[in-house]
Amino acid sequence: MTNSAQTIDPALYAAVTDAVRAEARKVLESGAVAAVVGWQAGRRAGTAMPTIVTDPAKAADLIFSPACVNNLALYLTKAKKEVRGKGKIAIVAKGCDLKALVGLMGENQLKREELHIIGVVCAGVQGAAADRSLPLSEATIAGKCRECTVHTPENTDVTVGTLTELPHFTPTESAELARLEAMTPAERWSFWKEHFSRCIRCYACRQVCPFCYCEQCLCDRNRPQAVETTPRPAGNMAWHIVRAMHLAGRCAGCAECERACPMDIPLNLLNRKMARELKELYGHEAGFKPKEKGPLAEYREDDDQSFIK
Amino acid sequence: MPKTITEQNLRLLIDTLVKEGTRVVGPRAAGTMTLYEPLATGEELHLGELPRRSAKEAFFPLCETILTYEKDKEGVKVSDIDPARFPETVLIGARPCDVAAAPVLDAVFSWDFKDEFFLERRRKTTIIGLACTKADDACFCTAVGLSPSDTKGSDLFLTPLKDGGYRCDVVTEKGEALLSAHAGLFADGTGEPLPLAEPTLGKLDLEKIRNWLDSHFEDPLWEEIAQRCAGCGACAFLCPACHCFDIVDEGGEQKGARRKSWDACGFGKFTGHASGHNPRDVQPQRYRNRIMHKFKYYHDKFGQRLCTGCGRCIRACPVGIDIAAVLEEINNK
Amino acid sequence: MSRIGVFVCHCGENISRTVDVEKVAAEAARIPGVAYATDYKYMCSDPGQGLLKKAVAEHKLDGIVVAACSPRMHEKTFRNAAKSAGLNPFLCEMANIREHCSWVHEDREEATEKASAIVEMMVARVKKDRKLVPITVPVTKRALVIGGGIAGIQAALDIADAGHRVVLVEREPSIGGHMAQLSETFPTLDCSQCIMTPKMVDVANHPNITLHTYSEIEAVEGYIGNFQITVRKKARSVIEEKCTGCGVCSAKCPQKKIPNTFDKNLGFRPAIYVPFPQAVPNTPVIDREHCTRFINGKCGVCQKVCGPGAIDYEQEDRLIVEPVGAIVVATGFELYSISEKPKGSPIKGYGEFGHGTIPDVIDGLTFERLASASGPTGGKIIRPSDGKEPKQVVFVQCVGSRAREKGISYCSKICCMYTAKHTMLYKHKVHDGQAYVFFMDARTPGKSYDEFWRRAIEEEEAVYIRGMVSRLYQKGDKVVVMGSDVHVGVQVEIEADLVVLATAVQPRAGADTLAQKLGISYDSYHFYSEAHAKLKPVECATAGIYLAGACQGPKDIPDTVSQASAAAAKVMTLFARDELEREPIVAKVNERNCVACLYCKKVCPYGAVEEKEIRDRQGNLIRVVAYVNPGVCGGCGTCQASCPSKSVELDGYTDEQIMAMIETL
Amino acid sequence: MTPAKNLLTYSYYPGCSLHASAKEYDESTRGLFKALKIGLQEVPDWLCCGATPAHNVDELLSLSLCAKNLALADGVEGDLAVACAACFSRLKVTQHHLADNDAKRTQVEYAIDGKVNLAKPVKHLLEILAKDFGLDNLAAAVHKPLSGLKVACYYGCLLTRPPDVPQLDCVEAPTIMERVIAAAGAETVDWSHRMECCGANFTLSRPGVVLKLSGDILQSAKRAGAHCLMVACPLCHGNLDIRQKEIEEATGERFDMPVFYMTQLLALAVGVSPSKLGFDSMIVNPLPLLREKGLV
Amino acid sequence: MHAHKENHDFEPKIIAFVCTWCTYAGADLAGTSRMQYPANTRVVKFPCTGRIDPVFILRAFQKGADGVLVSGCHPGDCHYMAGNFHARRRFAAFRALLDFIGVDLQRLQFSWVSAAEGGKWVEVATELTERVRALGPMREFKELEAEEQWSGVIDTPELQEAYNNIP
Repeated sequence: MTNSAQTIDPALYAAVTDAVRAEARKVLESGAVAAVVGWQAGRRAGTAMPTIVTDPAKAADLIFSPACVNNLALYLTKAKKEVRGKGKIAIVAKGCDLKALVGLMGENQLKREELHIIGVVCAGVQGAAADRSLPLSEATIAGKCRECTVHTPENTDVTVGTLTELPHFTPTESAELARLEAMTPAERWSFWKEHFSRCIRCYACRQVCPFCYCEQCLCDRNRPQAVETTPRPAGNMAWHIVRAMHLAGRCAGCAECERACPMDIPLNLLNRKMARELKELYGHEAGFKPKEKGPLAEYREDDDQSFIK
Repeated sequence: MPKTITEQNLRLLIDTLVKEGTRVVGPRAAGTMTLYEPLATGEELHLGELPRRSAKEAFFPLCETILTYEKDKEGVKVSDIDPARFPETVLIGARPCDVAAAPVLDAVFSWDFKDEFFLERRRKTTIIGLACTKADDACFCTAVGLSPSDTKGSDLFLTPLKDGGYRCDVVTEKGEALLSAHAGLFADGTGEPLPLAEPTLGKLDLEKIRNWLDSHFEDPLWEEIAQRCAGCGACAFLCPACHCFDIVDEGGEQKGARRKSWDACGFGKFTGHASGHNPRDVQPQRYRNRIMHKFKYYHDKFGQRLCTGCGRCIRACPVGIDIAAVLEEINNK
Repeated sequence: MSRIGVFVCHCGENISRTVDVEKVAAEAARIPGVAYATDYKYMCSDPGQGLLKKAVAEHKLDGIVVAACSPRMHEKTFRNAAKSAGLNPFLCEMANIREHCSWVHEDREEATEKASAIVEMMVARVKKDRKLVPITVPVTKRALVIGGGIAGIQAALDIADAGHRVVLVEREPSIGGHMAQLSETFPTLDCSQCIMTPKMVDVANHPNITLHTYSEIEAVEGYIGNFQITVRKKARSVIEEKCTGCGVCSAKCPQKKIPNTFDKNLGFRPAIYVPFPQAVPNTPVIDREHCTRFINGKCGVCQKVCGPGAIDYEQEDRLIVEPVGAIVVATGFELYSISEKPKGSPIKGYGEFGHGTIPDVIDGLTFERLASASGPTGGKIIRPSDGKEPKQVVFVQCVGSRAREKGISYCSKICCMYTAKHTMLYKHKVHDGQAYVFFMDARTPGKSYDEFWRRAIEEEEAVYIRGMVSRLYQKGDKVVVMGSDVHVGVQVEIEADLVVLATAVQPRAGADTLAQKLGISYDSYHFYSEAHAKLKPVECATAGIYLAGACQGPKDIPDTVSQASAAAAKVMTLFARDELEREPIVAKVNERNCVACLYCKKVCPYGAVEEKEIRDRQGNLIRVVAYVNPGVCGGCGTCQASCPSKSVELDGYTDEQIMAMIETL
Repeated sequence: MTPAKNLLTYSYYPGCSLHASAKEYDESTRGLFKALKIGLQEVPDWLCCGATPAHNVDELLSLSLCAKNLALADGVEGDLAVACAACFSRLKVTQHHLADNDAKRTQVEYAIDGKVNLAKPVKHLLEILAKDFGLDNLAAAVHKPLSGLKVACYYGCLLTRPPDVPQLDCVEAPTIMERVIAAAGAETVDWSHRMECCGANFTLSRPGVVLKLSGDILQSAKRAGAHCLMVACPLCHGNLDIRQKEIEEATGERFDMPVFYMTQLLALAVGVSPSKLGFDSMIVNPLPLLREKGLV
Repeated sequence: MHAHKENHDFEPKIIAFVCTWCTYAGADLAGTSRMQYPANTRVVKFPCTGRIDPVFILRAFQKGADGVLVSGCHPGDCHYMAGNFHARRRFAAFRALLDFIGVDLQRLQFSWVSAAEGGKWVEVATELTERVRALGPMREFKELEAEEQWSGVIDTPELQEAYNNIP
């Protein structure tokens, strides 16, 4: 059932765009920051891509639209040395992106004072297979946005945009999670086996992840080889298990891995599962405050050990 | 004489080939997408959309074993893979943008070193191309000198007809042989073809682009475009023309295999030296190499370009890098 | 190709009974990289070890697997043998085919097969072993002792007597601690000050001891053998070097009505004072909070009367940096106060005892001052409210202690004994007085302790009532004690003249802050944690730091002195060598790959991980990486398992070694 | 700042005593709250809380009685105001007990055939006055300060105990009553027996015990110089007021110590007519004292 | 207990990752006490459970383990104070992940075995061996190991044999 009331008004994004441009121009002109990381329109209609603006005149290129899917926190990690070298940086961040920034601060990768965060109020972004010519609706909105709790980012330097009442969206991801959990282990195994067999090890999932900032990925090592690098089913399975484990307790849920995957592997299900597990076990939720320690770097003497004989 | 084949007979052709022991690879529904995969029956042929991965896999596998080894007290026993065991393959329903890459790749694999792994598979593959009637905003084959009905690389070429079925043109002798072996499934005639796809990007002056590249190894453009590049291999792995590969030994001290698998110039470690030095240290340098290789170096050496305008890299790029836009920008300089 | 030697031990018949050792050796010989394999009846015997050494030379072995008993048994033996054969000892591994195989399986075929598999696994490991060299850390042979109570004094004297320099830091103006406040000590009733003050003088006169009183630890850096400590010497307003300790200043000070904290506020002292007559050093200090000069500038008597001109009103705190190699923490205890509910404390307080508002309800230490011959009353037992001699005194044990509902669940250990002592001291001074004791249990383990307690009851006529006190309230000039006698099953009400509460022993306020500076751990009550409850009772988990006395848990004097001497012995052991040598099983950071997410630092139980800045030759910061201090690393490897990029690696247990073992499955 | 009309509204559980022997507690509570413009709506169809015998006899019954009352109170707006210390204690204990005992909770919910609301805040009047309404507001509402009246505030056993349950004030040395009545201008005395038991449980079975316990309380208050006692519990009131004569006979000491409910004194201070405060139903006649202090 | 060799169709491979201070010593104690248990377990010694990387567990399954045992000191007994506490969380998370991937958790056992618990070591090792024996071989990872991407498949006898050799 779709009608006009159940779409998100594009005007919301237009207003944010104007405000982002003004703020970007302001901080660049004043010299408060050396660069602004934001989004600009792509060649194709209804697409956008990350951009790094250093010239105040180029601030007008910045946009915010449902196509601004990228988590720009990526550009502030050590993986992107070129960007970090520019100086103090302003970043345009959706609520979900902000959680990654917070996580990176907790992991000693970013300092709050080195950032100027331009928070954008976000009603959602488009899903992978969405018809880009349509406004956001049940049919086109991304899975993660259906269950978003951070439409308005907090603890930013400035937050632009006003949230209007949003349509209710069916949560697809938690439904899928529940479906998988209801399966037998054997069924789950074949589910993942099918997906992982398609993996081509392009590492888009790793490269877009704000938390995969390691200089040397464990999985690229060969002495010893922890994970086979060739895209055979065995190595693929190991890679995705190791990836999910390494993100457990750190992943802030931006779902970029899943979006970036050219093979449509539902990677965020793994991340969500781990996040939920850690929340249930240790009350931890990633991305809300820069914690000194993550759930797997701390412990309580009375932690659950019902699984240990 | 022109031939036609009905939809039903096309599928019957697949069934027949499979029964004969031929590996038939064609577009097949795979989860949320279409992929070139071995077909078990003609029913599985799924021609509705461009497969997510290119057809190069049919002769340039994602990963293949090139030798296996086992060690005992006497020494290491190495077993080579005999290319003679590669299966006879018919690649069916492949788009012109995929098929056109095959002869381009032949050049590099048969240049100073003859790569028998590639060449033997190519020899054993018969390609039935399929004209394209649908394009999206990422398609740009016409801009790089190809067309939705280009038969380059095909052995047989199918053109969808208005009233269903396909016209089948013979392009090579290999194609002729396949057709005559199954002549009963084809009929004489031409039929009225469906209108061809019309990619929107205008024609590019590839020679101008090459010249610009020649003189702009250092240019701010590279950083401007590629500072956003995340350094994954999605573009290269989906590209019909990218052909870099890596060779690794996997397994333990006792036994294991040497394997060859796709590699991508976007990876940070792609040019990593054992010393730790990396001549392409940052992403813009890597992206520059990608463009240079496709539109200059390869052309300089082999007179061909490593891009068929399939648009896969544009669709798949997680950070929205659009090679067509890059070419357009250079073209307009 | 490696050249591994495999030596399969029969262990008499212990192994060979169930394992076909010849077959195991033969199979081992077939493993690629094994250059020599043999079996022998007793590998650990001299001839066995000789065989091994000979084989190393003859076959140019570069790794050894001894398939025998548990490495816990003989790893040292064989590594030493390997060492004497010229091989790095860490290239020798043991395959445990006895405890883990021949002794637990009876089927010969199965056991043999398993033994071969174990050998294969260890051969794989040895191939990935690296030569390791024991780590040496230079040792500064100078100790810091924090706290000048009996524990600190004892530790300092022991270390100093052994010929090492000691820096003793005390927060108060004088050393002596609680023991200087006590009247007589159980179970011998000898005078506390009589046995304490000579030790204090020894400290003052010891050429190896540098004493900093009225000082606190400001900062601690470094690690075992190499600490840098900063001491804050608080402004005393008296120049120590000039002061002769004549005492004229105190005598002439016009401000004389300041409650004397040393005497538990029972008496008064002037603004310039030494806490007690036998103080060490005998140098006064000006209590700036109460001194008229500091309040309104309208005095200066002490400066005028001071002959040597030792008074310095302008004196400021000084920071002194001392390099030391070991630290003894002896910060002692304080008594739980019922006077108010401590803020933020889990302790709920004693509202039913009037929250300290009843003047004739005092704690044990106050009673000590009352009973002390050098105390404010000259040893006469009188009550604080009206100075009358109390004829009925009620002692209440376990106030705060063993009271989960009040937030403290532990036993304070010393109260049973000192309460028994109090009843005696009381009876000795007030012959017609009656002492009552409310107690839960009498805990008197210790030499002559139970006898002492029995004496309090049987000879000194203390009435022990087993039960708790529910309420204390003032009724006229009496304090009514409402309690229960659980033996008889009745409620008891006593109208007492004085009530003495044996309040809980707690760590000193600020114990947590000091622990954080030292990097040592503490429990929920802020008692310092020893490294192992049984086997390392004086060591902290942080290497080079040792514990003495009640800062680690409630203790009486003999236990405190024993622990202090033990801590001193540990320090001397450390100082016995010029360099500290330790097993090289420590973590190392691959600085090239480390991205400084510092997960290693977060999980390290030893605080061995630091941030290290990598700079270019111009001094520009290039990047920050983690650094594991090999002197501090305990070798657990938790860092490596937590490191996402495996940029930190535990020597002796590298991923390569482990993976190679798994490969053999 | 005077709260606007209906700023505070409570559901109200009077309990059996307040409908019988402690009618004046009920009347003065309503009078006081009306004067302070605090809404009070009685829980319809409430049951006995079971105090004090039920929990000694049948735990399930005692929990179920209170659970049922909590369920009934759920239907009435506002936190649940309770006057009687015993009712307050039972309701709090029930919530506390069921909160971490799912099995028991299931049993109880089966027994009352409904859900029990463990989240509904149960508040004693003291809490409402001291915390919700505020002592400053209370002081501002006083027309007739109780100047010169020396009051011994008597808590009894139940207001603050058991530890962790009522969370009203410090368990063993509370001051909430003193603070509340001081806001009305009275003087309070420091005395020893504020928290001692009056013997309520034995009031019928072993009156001798009551005479001793309540006698100690009266003596202590007298010793401290109090003119009167102030209580928050109908059972304590019963022992201290009704049995005062008997105690005097037993001890031979004359007390003449009126025993007020806290709300009586407060209502008097905020200007409620003395005729509506049930002073005539008290055994120890308070009027001479009140007259002497110029309060009536 | 296992005085006679029983004839089993399938002998599972069990790998045990243990800490040196508690469980390794506990297993030693089982030996010195001459307790008997199935011979399927291979012990890999670590300084502490804190050192045990979940990757090792994964790797063990990949390399042919049918069951994996991870065992260390009881909480509070860690020689390194807190290694086992960290390990406990790490394994709780990893276990949940494996379960979600579809690995049968009956093949993965965690335990605390102290240096004094030789009997418990025997019990744990026996129980896991018998349980895995009943479950049969860990086919999932073994199959995966032998699988190729379709494009790399050649019908070689070696590969066919490797596949057939999965027990």
